[in-house]
Amino acid sequence: MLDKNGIAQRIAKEVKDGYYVNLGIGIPTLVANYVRDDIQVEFQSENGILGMGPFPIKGEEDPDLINAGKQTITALPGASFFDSAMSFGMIRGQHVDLTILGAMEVAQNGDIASWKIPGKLVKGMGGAMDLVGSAKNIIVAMTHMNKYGDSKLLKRCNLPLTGVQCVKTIVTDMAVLKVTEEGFKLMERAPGVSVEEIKKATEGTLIVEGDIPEMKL
Amino acid sequence: MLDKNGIAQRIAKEVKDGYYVNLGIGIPTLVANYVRDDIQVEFQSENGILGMGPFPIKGEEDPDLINAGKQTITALPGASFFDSAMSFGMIRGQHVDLTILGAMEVAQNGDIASWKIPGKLVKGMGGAMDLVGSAKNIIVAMTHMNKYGDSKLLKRCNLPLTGVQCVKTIVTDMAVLKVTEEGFKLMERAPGVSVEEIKKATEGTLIVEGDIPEMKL
Amino acid sequence: MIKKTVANVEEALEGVEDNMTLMLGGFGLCGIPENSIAELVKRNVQNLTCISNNAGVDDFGLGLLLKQKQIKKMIASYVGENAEFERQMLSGEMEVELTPQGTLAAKCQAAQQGYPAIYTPAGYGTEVALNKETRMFDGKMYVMEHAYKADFAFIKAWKGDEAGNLIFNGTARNFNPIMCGAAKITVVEVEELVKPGKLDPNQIHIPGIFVQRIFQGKDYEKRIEQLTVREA
Amino acid sequence: MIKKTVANVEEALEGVEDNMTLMLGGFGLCGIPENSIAELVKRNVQNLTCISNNAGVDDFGLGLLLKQKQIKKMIASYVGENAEFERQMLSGEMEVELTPQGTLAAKCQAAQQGYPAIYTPAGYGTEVALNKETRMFDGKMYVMEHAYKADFAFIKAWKGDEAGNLIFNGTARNFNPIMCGAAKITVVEVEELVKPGKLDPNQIHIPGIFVQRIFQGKDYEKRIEQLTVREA
Repeated sequence: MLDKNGIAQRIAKEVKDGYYVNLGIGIPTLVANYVRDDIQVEFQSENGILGMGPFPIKGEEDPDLINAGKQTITALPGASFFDSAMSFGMIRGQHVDLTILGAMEVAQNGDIASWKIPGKLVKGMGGAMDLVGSAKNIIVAMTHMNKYGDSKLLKRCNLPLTGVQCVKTIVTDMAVLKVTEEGFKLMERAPGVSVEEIKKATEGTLIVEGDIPEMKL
Repeated sequence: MLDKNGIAQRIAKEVKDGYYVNLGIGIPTLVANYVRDDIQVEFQSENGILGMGPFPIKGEEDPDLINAGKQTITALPGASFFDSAMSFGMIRGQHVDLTILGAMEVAQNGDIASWKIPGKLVKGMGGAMDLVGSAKNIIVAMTHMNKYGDSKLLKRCNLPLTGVQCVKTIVTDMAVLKVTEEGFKLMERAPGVSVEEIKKATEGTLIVEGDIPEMKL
Repeated sequence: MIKKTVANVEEALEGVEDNMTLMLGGFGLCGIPENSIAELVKRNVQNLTCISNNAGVDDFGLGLLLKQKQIKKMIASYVGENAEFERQMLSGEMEVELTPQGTLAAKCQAAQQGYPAIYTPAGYGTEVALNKETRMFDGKMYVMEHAYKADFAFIKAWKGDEAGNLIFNGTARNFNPIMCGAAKITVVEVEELVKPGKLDPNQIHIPGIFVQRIFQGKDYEKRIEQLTVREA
Repeated sequence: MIKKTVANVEEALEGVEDNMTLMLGGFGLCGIPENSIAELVKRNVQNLTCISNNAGVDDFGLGLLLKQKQIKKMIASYVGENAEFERQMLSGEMEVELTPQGTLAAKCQAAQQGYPAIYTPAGYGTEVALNKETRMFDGKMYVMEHAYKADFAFIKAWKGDEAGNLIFNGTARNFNPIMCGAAKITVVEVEELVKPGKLDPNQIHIPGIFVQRIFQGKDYEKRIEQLTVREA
């Protein structure tokens, strides 16, 4: 089983040379720490920056320079600032190559639920609906099961949707899976996790073809 | 009868304090010369400048600084440059208070034809359709009759339209007229021009109520 | 040049009344119109509809209006991190309309630019699209969203000149430029108000035509919501 | 940082082929991509559809492509001042689609920003709206216009950095920023190409994400179409 950093580390391998990437809050934010430094990548934060750098050194934080999680950040050489319409124009226009975000549930048709638990507090969708509605390539980073031990990879989502038929890849603490027309296709196992364990943890249709390799991190 | 400068001079009186004004090519361009200098006015040119100033002094022309007529211009203090989408956003969003443009024909319902003579060369509408489609207040500057002596103030336009039911005021070499539901309402006569002469020169319905004062320039 | 300066925040907010719809710039607490919000609190105008990406925190930003129960309806994309907001929403004292962030931005910009409506894929197939017109273009489904209408927009810029030309700083830009001119009256507070000609006309983010009133703000707190630092 | 620099105009135009649709920035002869146009002439690619506000003059700008009869179809708002253009249009050698200037701008920007279509009042009730969908919003009629699709966009900027960030100068900005990212491949020529970090990130007109290739242009003529001066 992977921890949060392990999931981030595995996802980082999906980040290719020349990619503009939008990272969601939580595990996705950690992905930046693991991207190879011999490739050219730029991070976009939807509140209005391209070329986002690491957190600032203490004392150098700037209240006018934050990311979509409201954290203080820095700007790298070659960065640019822009307004929120332009920012979502980049997203809607599919200029951003990859979106990595968390989820509460993913369905085997690629539907995603990530913003609302009815009857509980609603914090809002922020930019998630725009991101999943537009992105060419969406990777979901999440645990395979919720804290009650229920699968988060489902036949159909139970929670209100964030977007429909949009998720391409899911990286969990147990596996890497692709969304296909037939269901979740198991691509890789987390170190020490068996196919059987993944099957048990997956409520949706799981497609297992041939030997499933263990992830290389 | 007014000459071009006279028409421009009369129209200049319609330019009020605090107005953003778009001036078309030809007579409208001359309006800027006659606007009172004790009021605050800014000129917009739809290729992308607000706060347009006079033509440059010889030797100070800048190829990167032109107006919509492709003439070299200057920028006044407080000016700004912007792209064509933003420029027409100002126009479409009705932030520009007044549009002054030329026309080949105006109909008594406010239709305007100004861009095309079928069978003859078509130069294109440029920004005219956007301007007349959006502006809150449109003044047409033109001669009352064309070079063949035909009226340009018509019951219905014969030429292809630039916009429908949009012209509010027409200032010609003979008169000032308002477009009303009943027809062209005669407001003022040019110096030395009689109501009879205007009637004869107007093909559309002309409404004459009471004494028609002579223009004050 | 058309002068847009007003003497102070009191003059800037003249005409703000109960039941109005307000747009407020800012993302989180970054780039919020602190002076105008303080004046709205002072005037205690009631039954406001507020369009803003976030609703502040308990004791800052729009949270100050919430505390006084001045907001009847909140239109936002994210409202977490605010206990009083939560309370008023759950108790039904306040109506909340959640809108995807990009849709919110697009609806403001549409109002500014004179587009009556736009099409976005955001929210298609979700409850956000309920009772909204949807339409396919090139095999992809879109939701039609109408431009917002507001009475006042309250904007925070970094620098501005007397003609109303604005420059924003860093990610404090966010919703501020696109709300300018999206309301009947746009009120801008700036950290630095300069004479016309002092700003490079090539570097104006928002031309003064979209601004009705501008004033020099003061006492900016610029609170940081999530101070995050790394080891040197 | 993602590097977008290419060595020269030849490399910048790699992949341009017959029958393609091209967008070209500029208004009149102001802010046109002189180097790219020269290379298009040299390559003598045929049957092009060109989207550009104007069509140049007889011996400059797009007029150079017209002279070689490389343009099959021209989409523009204003095509005056060009005798060869006139000849080809009247003889039917070239197809011409006239589009209002603001609509042209909106259709480019829509492509850039991922809007499939927009609504504009421009052209309603005129022949421009023939066979187009129209619709009333708030009592006013609008025409639906679809986003443009193009293979290449050729852009002229003033300054740019290796990451593709762009700054335009004066009214040479015009259609250039809004065509960036509106085609599959956006090629930018700049008067001054600088290292990343040399441009203020707050003052970028177009972020590099909308640019695929950037190169240092040369030998700019920057011809003035209507030199107009006043007495000193």
